[in-house]
Amino acid sequence: MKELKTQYKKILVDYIANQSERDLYIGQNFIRQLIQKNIAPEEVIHMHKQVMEEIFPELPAVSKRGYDFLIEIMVYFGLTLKEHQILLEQQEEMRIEMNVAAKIQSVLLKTTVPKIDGVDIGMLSIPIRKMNGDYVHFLNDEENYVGVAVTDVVGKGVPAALCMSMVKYGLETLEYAENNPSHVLEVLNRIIEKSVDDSMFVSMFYGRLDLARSIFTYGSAGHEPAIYYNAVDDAFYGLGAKGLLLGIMPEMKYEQTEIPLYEGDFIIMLTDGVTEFRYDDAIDSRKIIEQLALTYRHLSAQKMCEKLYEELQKLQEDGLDDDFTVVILKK
Amino acid sequence: MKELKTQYKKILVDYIANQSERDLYIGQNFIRQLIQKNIAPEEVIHMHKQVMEEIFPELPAVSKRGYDFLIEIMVYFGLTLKEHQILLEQQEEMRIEMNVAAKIQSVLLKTTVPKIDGVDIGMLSIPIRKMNGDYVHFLNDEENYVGVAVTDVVGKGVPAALCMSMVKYGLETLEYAENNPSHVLEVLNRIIEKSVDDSMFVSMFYGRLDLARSIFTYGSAGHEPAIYYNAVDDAFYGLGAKGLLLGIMPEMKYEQTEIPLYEGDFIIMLTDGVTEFRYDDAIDSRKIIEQLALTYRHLSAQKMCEKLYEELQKLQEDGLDDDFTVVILKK
Amino acid sequence: MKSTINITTEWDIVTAREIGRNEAKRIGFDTVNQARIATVISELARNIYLYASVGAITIEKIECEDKVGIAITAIDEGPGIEDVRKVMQDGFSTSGSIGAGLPGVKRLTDDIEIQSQLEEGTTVRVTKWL
Amino acid sequence: MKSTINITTEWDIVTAREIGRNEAKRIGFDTVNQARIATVISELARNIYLYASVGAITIEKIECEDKVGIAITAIDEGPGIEDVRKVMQDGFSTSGSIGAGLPGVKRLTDDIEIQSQLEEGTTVRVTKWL
Ligand SMILES: [Mn+2]
Ligand SMILES: [Mn+2]
Ligand SMILES: [Mn+2]
Ligand SMILES: [Mn+2]
Repeated sequence: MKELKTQYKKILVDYIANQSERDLYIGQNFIRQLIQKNIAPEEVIHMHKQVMEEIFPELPAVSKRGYDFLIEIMVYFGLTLKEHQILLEQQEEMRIEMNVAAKIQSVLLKTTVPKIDGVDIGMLSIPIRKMNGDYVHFLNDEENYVGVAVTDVVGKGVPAALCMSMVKYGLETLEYAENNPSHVLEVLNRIIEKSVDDSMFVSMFYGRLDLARSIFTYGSAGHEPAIYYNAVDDAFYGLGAKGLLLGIMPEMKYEQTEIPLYEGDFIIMLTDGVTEFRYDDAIDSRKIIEQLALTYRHLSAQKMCEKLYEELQKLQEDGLDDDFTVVILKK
Repeated sequence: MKELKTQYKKILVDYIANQSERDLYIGQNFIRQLIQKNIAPEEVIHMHKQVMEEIFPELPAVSKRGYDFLIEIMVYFGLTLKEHQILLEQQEEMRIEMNVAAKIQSVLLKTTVPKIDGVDIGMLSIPIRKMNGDYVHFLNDEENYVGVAVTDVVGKGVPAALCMSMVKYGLETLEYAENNPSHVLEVLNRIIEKSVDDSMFVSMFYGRLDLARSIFTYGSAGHEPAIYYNAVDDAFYGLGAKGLLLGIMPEMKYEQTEIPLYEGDFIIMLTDGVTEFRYDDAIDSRKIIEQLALTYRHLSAQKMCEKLYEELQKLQEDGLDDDFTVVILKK
Repeated sequence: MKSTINITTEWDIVTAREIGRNEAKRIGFDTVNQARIATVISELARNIYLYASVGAITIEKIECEDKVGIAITAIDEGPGIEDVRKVMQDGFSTSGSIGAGLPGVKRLTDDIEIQSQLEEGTTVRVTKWL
Repeated sequence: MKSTINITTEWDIVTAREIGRNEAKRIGFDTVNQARIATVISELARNIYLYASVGAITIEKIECEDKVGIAITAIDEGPGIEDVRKVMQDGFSTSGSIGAGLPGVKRLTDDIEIQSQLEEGTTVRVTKWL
């Protein structure tokens, strides 16, 4: 502390003599170091008073008393600053905790893409932050059906990640891949409405492919419409539905629709992180995705997903700002 | 700000005239209010300077320059205080997030106690904080076997709670209740070692009751030994094992032991939160639990759990300081 | 020397501060630490004044081996603190209740001990070494 | 009036501060806010000095309807900021890199705009109204 006082005195004496900007600059740099050393403001005022008394012995009593008063009241600023130090440490701890949590979460929510004869499935899910707010779940019974749920939680952070564990848990209780999409959405809606916070909603697209009949049945709970390419028409169609997000109303009914899939057809299921990129307001982002899909449709479903991500990332000016998830099902 | 200056002037003038403790007390109360209004320390010094100039027109130039210097350097204290304000808001947000997370977690980790002919099972798990770091899981196939895992995660907060989701996930992949305890512990150990942070460990006691033969087989991974009451001997035995905590070494082997259960026997599985209470250093806490169990053994397993909790809570001076979990299996 | 000041009016808080500051000065604390000790007394005494009807502050010089310091004890028969651990957590707003200001008191001293029983009262003892 | 100061040495930082403080005074900012404006210039200029080889600070009076204020623009050809969002988060330690001090700059001003391109440079423009 004595050394600091000597330093302070030197700077203050220079300033009082010249009042130069240089001395103020040096003074600020010095105080920044003091703050890093956790020196409290009341200590700085005390130091200031002592230095003033040394360099100016005729300092009036009024001034001295003024400094004493300042020291006294600055104690409360000092207290707040100390609290700040502690909060910073806590924040750092939490950051470490979050890293661990994210790692566990990523294991818990790992998706395995099923390999099935006669249908090619690809998937890519890129989180924007540490924890992914999108989640893809496959239900399959090897022979007859394959079900795919693409979900996006509205909200972020730990609760959102845990909400996804809830979704996974709900889908697992369903067990069988032959469940109707409307049934799946209704069950999930009830689970989420009941057990998750009121502020937490999930959008879900659920599709089920009947492998023998090659019929795709789908339903949607407020989710971004899927993109369906019909090879015979050489045209794209949106697969949406009017259903509300999961978790809003306990007794929602969800509709389902069937489409037949033929050779060369494919379906792109995605989250809004894929379509909500800023590029050119005049051009519909879904049109761009369709264009890209056409360009790369000769590739495997997995490669198509990767190309889509790559190309869309290039179009993004400031990088993605939502979780990006795409699932492609190719006949 | 002008009103504040008038106030400040009044207090400061009084202090300079009398230097009484009363004025310092009033000054501190005043500054506390200023801090709540987010007034920065540089503003306080500025106010102080202005007041000094007003009440003492002959204030030397040296003093004035000293104040200017103080204002300049106090800007950095002010900055830190503003950052503090923001951190406090963030902390508040996180607290809300944690409440939501805890609620979801408690749904995800809900345990249902199976009802089985010929054996009475009771369970109680009381978390000390929002998220429970203990977890109980039952595996049962209705007819032949019932398995019970009692686990305690070393660590706290969100990662610990997520780690428990991991344990649940691992136990669910095992599916069948007839698995050997040593096998269960080995599988869980591998899952946790691989997918959870290095700093996260779990202790687990796993017991399996063969319903037809009435044989209880158990193994332990660094867990608090269970308490086994043998009615014929009218004596208690500890059921422990040497196994390391789950998550330390990838290829650990766990041993298992068999004991026959007869009419009147019971087994108390617990976490260290039950035994680690401070009461009287001379008396072993497990002895107290045994004593209580004897007193209440005429009750159902569930009632015994509740009585144990009630009585042990009374013995605790400062309340519990760990999650409290007890599972009782009565023949 | 050991002084005990009953806290019933706001002026008793001022008296306790004054006695504490003088004792701190005698022990050899500098201006800044005198101010901090007065602040600690203020916070403890205000808790008594605002939230407990009966209570007192005791100020004493303490010595331990080659160290000297000051100990301040606040005893009240107020409502008590339900969760001492929670009250001591930083960032928690405890204003408007008996535990208000205790995290600050902790930060200004070297050691703090709190005993509290609901509806019976609270004892807080802090020490600060020279 | 619009002044531009190239920042190559530490003394250029001082010059920029001085010009900024004088301009702030002319516009009518009080002592405290003059100090804050000098601090903002300091932080921006130090970033240029420490992490970018070429850069300048521009100071100008701004007027908008019936308001007056000061705008400070820092342009450099330094390494750029990888993640502007992260740099602006409070509580994150960004010391030792180009974004250091930006959260502080934000708190001392009314508005901040940051444009940055990796390996091309960064432009920060802040405004403060009287
Ligand atoms: Mn989302
Ligand atoms: Mn999204
Ligand atoms: Mn634990
Ligand atoms: Mn424990």
